[in-house]
Amino acid sequence: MYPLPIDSKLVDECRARASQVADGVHRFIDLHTTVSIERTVLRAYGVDGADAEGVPLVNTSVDRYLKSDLLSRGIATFLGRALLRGAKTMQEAAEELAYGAAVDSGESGPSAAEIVGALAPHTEAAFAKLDGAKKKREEDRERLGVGRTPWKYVIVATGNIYDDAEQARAAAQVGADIIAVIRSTAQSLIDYVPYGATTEGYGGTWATQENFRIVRAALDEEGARLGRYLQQVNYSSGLCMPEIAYLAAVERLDMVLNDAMYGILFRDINPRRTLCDQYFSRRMIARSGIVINTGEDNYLTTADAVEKAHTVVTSQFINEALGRRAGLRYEQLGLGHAFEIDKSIEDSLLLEIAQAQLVRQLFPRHPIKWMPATKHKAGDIFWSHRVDGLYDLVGVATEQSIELLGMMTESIHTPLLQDRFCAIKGADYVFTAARHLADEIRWNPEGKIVARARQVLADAHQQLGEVAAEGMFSAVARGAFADVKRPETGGRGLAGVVERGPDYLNPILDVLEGKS
Amino acid sequence: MYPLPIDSKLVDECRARASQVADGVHRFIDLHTTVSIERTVLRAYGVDGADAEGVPLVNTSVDRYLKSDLLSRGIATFLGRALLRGAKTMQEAAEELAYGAAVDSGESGPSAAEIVGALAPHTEAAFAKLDGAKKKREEDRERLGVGRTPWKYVIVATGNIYDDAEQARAAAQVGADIIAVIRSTAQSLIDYVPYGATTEGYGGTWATQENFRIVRAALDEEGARLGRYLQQVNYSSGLCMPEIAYLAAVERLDMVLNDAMYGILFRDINPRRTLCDQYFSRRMIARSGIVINTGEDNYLTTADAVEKAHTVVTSQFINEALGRRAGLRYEQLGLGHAFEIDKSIEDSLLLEIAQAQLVRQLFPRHPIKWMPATKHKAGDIFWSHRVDGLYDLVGVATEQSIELLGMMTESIHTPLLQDRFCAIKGADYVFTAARHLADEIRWNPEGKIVARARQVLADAHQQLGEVAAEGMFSAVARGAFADVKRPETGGRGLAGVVERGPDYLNPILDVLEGKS
Amino acid sequence: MIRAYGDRKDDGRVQLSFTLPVAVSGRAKEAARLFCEALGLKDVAVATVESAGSEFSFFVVYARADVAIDFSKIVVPEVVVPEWDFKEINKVIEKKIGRKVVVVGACTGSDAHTVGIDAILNMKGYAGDKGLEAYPWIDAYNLGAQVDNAALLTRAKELSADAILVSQIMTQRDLHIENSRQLVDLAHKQGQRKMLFLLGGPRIDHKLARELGFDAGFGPGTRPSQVASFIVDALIKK
Amino acid sequence: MIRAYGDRKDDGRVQLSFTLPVAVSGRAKEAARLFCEALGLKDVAVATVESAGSEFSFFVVYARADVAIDFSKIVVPEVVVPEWDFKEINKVIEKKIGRKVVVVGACTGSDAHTVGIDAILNMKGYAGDKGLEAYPWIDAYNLGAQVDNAALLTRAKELSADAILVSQIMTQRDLHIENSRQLVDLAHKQGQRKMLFLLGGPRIDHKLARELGFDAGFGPGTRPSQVASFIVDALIKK
Ligand code: B12
Ligand code: B12
Ligand SMILES: Cc1ncc(COP(=O)(O)O)c(C=O)c1O
Ligand SMILES: Cc1ncc(COP(=O)(O)O)c(C=O)c1O
Repeated sequence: MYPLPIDSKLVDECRARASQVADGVHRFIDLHTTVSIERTVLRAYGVDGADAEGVPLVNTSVDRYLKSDLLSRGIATFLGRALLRGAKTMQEAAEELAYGAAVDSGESGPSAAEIVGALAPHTEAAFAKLDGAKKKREEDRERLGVGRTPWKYVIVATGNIYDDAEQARAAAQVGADIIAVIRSTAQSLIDYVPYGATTEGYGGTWATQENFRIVRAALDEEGARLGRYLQQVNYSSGLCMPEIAYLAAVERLDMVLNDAMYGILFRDINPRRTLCDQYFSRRMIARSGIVINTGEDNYLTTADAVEKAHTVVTSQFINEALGRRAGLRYEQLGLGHAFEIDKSIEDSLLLEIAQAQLVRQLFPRHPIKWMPATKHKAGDIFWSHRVDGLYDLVGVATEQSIELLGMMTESIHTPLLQDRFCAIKGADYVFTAARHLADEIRWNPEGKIVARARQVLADAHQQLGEVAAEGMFSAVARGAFADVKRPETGGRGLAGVVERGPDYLNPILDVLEGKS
Repeated sequence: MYPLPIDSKLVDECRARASQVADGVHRFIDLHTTVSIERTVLRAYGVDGADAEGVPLVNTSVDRYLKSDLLSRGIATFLGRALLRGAKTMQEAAEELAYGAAVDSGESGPSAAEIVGALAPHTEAAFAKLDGAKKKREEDRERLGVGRTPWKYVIVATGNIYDDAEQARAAAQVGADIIAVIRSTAQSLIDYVPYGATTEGYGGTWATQENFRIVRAALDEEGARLGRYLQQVNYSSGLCMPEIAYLAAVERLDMVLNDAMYGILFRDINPRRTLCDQYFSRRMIARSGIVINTGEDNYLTTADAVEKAHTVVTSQFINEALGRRAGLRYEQLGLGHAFEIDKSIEDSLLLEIAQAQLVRQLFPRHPIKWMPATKHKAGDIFWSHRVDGLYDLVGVATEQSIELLGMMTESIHTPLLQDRFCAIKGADYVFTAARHLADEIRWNPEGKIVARARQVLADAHQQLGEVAAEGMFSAVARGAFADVKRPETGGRGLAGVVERGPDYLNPILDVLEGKS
Repeated sequence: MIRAYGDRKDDGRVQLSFTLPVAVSGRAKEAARLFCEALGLKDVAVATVESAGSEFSFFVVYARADVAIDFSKIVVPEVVVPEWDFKEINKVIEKKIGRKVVVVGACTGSDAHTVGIDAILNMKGYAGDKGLEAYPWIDAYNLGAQVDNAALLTRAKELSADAILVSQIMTQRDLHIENSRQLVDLAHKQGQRKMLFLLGGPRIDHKLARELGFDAGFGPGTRPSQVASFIVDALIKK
Repeated sequence: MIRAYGDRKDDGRVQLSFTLPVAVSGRAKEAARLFCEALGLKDVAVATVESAGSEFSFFVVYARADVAIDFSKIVVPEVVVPEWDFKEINKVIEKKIGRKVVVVGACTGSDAHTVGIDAILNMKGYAGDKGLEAYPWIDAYNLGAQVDNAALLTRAKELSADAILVSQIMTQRDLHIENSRQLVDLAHKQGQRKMLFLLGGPRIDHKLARELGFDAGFGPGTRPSQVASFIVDALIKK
């Protein structure tokens, strides 16, 4: 790919400004924990199961200590104390926290060092499990190979995990590289992870550990048959972001959509809550080797894709800075963007190319996630399929990494099996026909594409300055992204945010942060 | 459009070699006439009508003089003599030639000068009619405007001229610029032009003067309503090539497919016959202001589009040279080529771009006719529609002039109304989205596209050398084009070729050639 | 009587595509043909059989349908809306109602798709047509997405709204139908059904909205001025 | 029993598109819905109505078909061909027939599409599979396109052909069916039906060819070696 002539000084300044923004966010994050972070700690220690109503044990345990105003010490504190009091397993310890006759006030008893000591072997076991899953994934990927990019990423969304698995196989058989199981509508708003295999979702299928396993097993089997590693995706977002990150890690998912901004802007989740959750989940993801996909593409469904193109780039720089602070390697940062400009605009393709290549170039080591037209799709499936054709072309011509294939029925329904087939076959045609197009093109330095890329970068640079000055929380409240305003203390889940006390204990986080 | 770096010396040499080829062909053409040329002379003089069996009067007249071995003097000789013998109108004169008690042996009687004198006012009237039609077309085009290129060209092929007219209107209403009425299968093999309005064709509709009028009237009316000039196309090819050229001229068609090579290679029409016919028809077309479309695109259906790409360019140079010798302006030379490479080949799009831009660049003033994928279309209409999307993109990115829109049902049936609608809507999207893409791209001088364009040109240069050396008739016999071999004296229609005598008379041709 | 038009009047040509859960084979192709014939189609041409997975065949078919529809008998309830523009609407409210019209809108249930309701309510509007917020004679409240039916009704009461505007985009398993019907039921129960109820979304039409107990339904491409015109006109007529 | 598979097993989802000769309107959309219901489809969702001309509406529809097909009962006559390759075929001819096999092919009637018959007969072949001309033990004559049925039979007689290969690409108004049937009738009349008759083309299948009186039919994607195998096998069995 021949680089667009852009000002590298400006790019450096963008990074510096984004770094300032991330610092600001971390001034909050580093002092807080959340119910979902604490539940993840329990999960990492092997706590599992749900009660008859389907409420997971981790929720019951954590909620009890939240209500008792004790969570500022970290659930690990109480877990350790339960162990020292004689619980034989972590499960038993957690059950005691949940159902024990009295809440452990945390007063008196073992010292912090003793607690840490009691937890130590369990902490080790937790990471052995995590690292084991990572190793298995890496071996499988190595053995079978992941194929050339752009990777063909498709979604399944039947609501029934067994149908999902069957359709995932079929998609793989016709050439899909990556399968994402879309979640049931509004799962992100519920503050627990449902339990077990599920067969009744709306517009998607519940994300549960068992469902992850079912799809992983299907893809492993199919991948072995096809001699090609198949990547699995789900959503680490919403109120259970860190827990899903953990489940994805141990169930060997390959990618998760993980972006606090999506929850804030499109699900009205409280900014503080989900930014804290995001940090912890990204730490987990960093350790597990999973690739995240960010959600900047979504901004262009509510904001105009021409006028607000720079907000995508601004947000990507910030996401990069936040991701780096959570230990993510560049290669794990699948920054999202989209082919979302109104198709009736003259030269829309030029603007799309400018943006796609700019993003590719600004984030060279990142596995960029390229999203198709959605809002401007129409019920005329033939027309929509053609739109996706140009989208695929831009994808291969600008060397995008992860390409979510557009569906000709986007404006109608979640994809049917045949829609996915047509999309994959169509992408294969375009990717093959234009395989080395990227090496052929040099954009006219006086042309519209170069000018547009420069303009978008300049606007992002400017906006990053503003956000750095006011801080991320204020920018989000002002509607800087997606034309949506979200006040710092609004939205769902704020009650689950707790200031860490001076005696806050979280050995899992410590290891993730490399502190122990 | 940024030019491909090709060797202009090579291009000049190609033209010189093509010129040699054309000279060779003219050594034959200039000494011969054909039944269809002579019939056209009669038509130009206003001879019309058909007998009860549908045999046109012009055929009966000419055939009689052919059988009597008198055609070497030109039918005009006998027409003039009939006038001088007292026929009151041309129609009457022609009827006498056809049905008169005896064949006029042409011996004794008026001098050549007297004959020419008798024909003179009729010759003048013939050109008044031709030129009047041209003027009307030009005024209409000027008044309504023809819109920007690539022009969207679609075909109608119902078999019934009234359905054709209705579908032509519908196509225009949704944005078509040009409507071609496809001819009934095998019309090109019959040695007369059918008469009147027709409603029963196979795979197309009979080309008749009345059918031309019906569609012209529909397009005129619809164009006025839409405020856009609508162009009409038919086929001046096959055994009646010159007659159709004449009918197209007086009925104000805007374009005709006119290429002897098509008839030779794909219809097995005798090379001598159709090359003579082509010359006369192009003279007529040159005078009328019609644009021709040549048929090199077809070569790639029987020959491999990668290996034999250069034969298209070779043939275009020759067609240009022949066209120029017939008085066609560059602006009337719609040279044809096609997006016909096997879609499963890696980088096929790069090869297509190379060819499309090369042709555009070699023939800068010509209204290049860009043809869609046909042979490699499939029954999967979604896939095929996507192929047409990339085709449209190459069309606008390389600034083609006349674009025959691809149909997603190409491999299934002649287009349904809805197929045409989808094609036009799809092209509108691509043309709009990529309107100025041509100005943006500079091909990597070290890349595959530039290398391919150079190679194709070099191969054409080489082949032109060969054809110039052996002569066109021999090259065609050897299978130089389309992988089809056609001996000079094989195929249909040779019997209709007649050596011109020393006393050959053709005042119509004389005017067309600017000799009087 | 009208029939499908493919290449000629009344030729009845239709295109289909579908998947059958069997591997590609001659028998699969025959099954596709029989499938179409079972739908009463004639001259079935299976244009392609594609392997959409080891146990799935995808087909594209062209066929002839002998179905004829008596077009003259078709009556469709369509929202009848005066052709007023921004200025006229404000003038009509001023003249004939004499006070600001209050509207409350939301995307209800678990639906988070605000773009549609925003297009109708927010300043910016849709396709150059200003949103209801921009009308000096309208007070527009946009409650956003994921709004409870009960919460919406409560807020409407507080604001003494003239009209409630509901957007439903998610239609999976008829979620939108259940959710919309439930709102109207609740309104009846709470005695709030005298307000105007408008329903909108890509799979909504007037017919469906009326069946669900709304006053009007608005589908894809709706412009804010049409919605405002409808509301004002209906308020005047009441 | 199998049903169409869209998003879930047996959901019966199918896609349709067609045109009705009426201007775009709500009534047109309703006509499209009724049209689909008349085909027995349920849950008809008209995904789009497009103006394909001032008097034409084009529709894309998704709907549910309750059709179930008993797949186990489907029997399709398929050409059974030994899986011989180039070398084997020549060896079999040499061993079991002991003389060159003569085949004559043409694209008949007014059909000028030679690419298909060329793919079978000419040296070059198809998709890497050599054409019959390339077989040392086959004498292949390709008469090209637009060949008269009578001329083809005459030439076959002259050459004492073992097999006649007919290509039919044009199918407009069943031209190919009439023309092919006429050839077989003529062969019967002239006592030439003892030769093998093979029919091929994009809309040909074995079933149709047999109905028309041919020995075998070959559709899209046929490779020359399959055709050679069939001929040789049939000659041996005779
Ligand atoms: C943008 C979008 C999103 C955005 C929404 C952002 C936002 N704040 O609105 C984001 C990315 C957040 C999103 C998320 C999801 N989405 Co979504 N989304 C879309 C998309 C691409 C465009 C919708 C849109 O904005 N259209 C543009 C507006 C202007 O059109 P409109 O809504 O039809 O509105 C017009 C009219 O209908 C009317 N109107 C609408 N409402 C009202 C109300 C009144 C009172 C009136 C008078 C008129 C009116 O006027 C408007 C202007 O003309 C559609 C696909 C598509 N192309 O339609 C999918 C789509 C709607 N989404 C879908 C799904 C499944 C989801 C998810 C559930 C996926 C998941 N599991 O993660 C999530 C969760 C969302 C949830 N719980 O609701 C499906 C729904 C399937 C179905 N039929 O049920 C669709 C169809 C995509 C698909 N093919 O799968 N989505
Ligand atoms: C190439 C082509 C042409 C070329 C033909 C060149 C030539 N010398 O063959 C040219 C440009 C000349 C042409 C002209 C016309 N064509 Co044409 N053409 C095509 C096209 C694009 C491809 C056909 C092809 O070559 N396929 C590739 C070969 C390898 O596939 P195949 O023929 O199916 O052959 C395989 C099998 O079927 C089988 N097979 C075939 N024959 C036989 C025989 C035997 C014995 C066996 C065993 C096997 C066998 O084996 C082959 C290899 O696997 C098709 C559209 C399409 N994509 O199919 C239209 C198409 C066939 N043409 C069409 C038409 C209408 C015409 C014209 C009449 C248009 C006009 N009015 O001007 C003319 C006139 C031709 C005529 N009278 O026949 C229509 C036919 C509509 C219909 N269903 O009847 C089509 C479908 C295009 C369309 N959508 O309108 N055409
Ligand atoms: C970044 C991101 N996160 C999450 C989601 C999914 O939403 P939910 O969390 O509601 O399942 C999306 C949907 O596209 C997304 O883009
Ligand atoms: C150059 C040319 N002439 C003529 C024709 C039409 O054939 P016919 O003359 O048989 O009608 C075509 C068909 O594509 C063509 O390309």
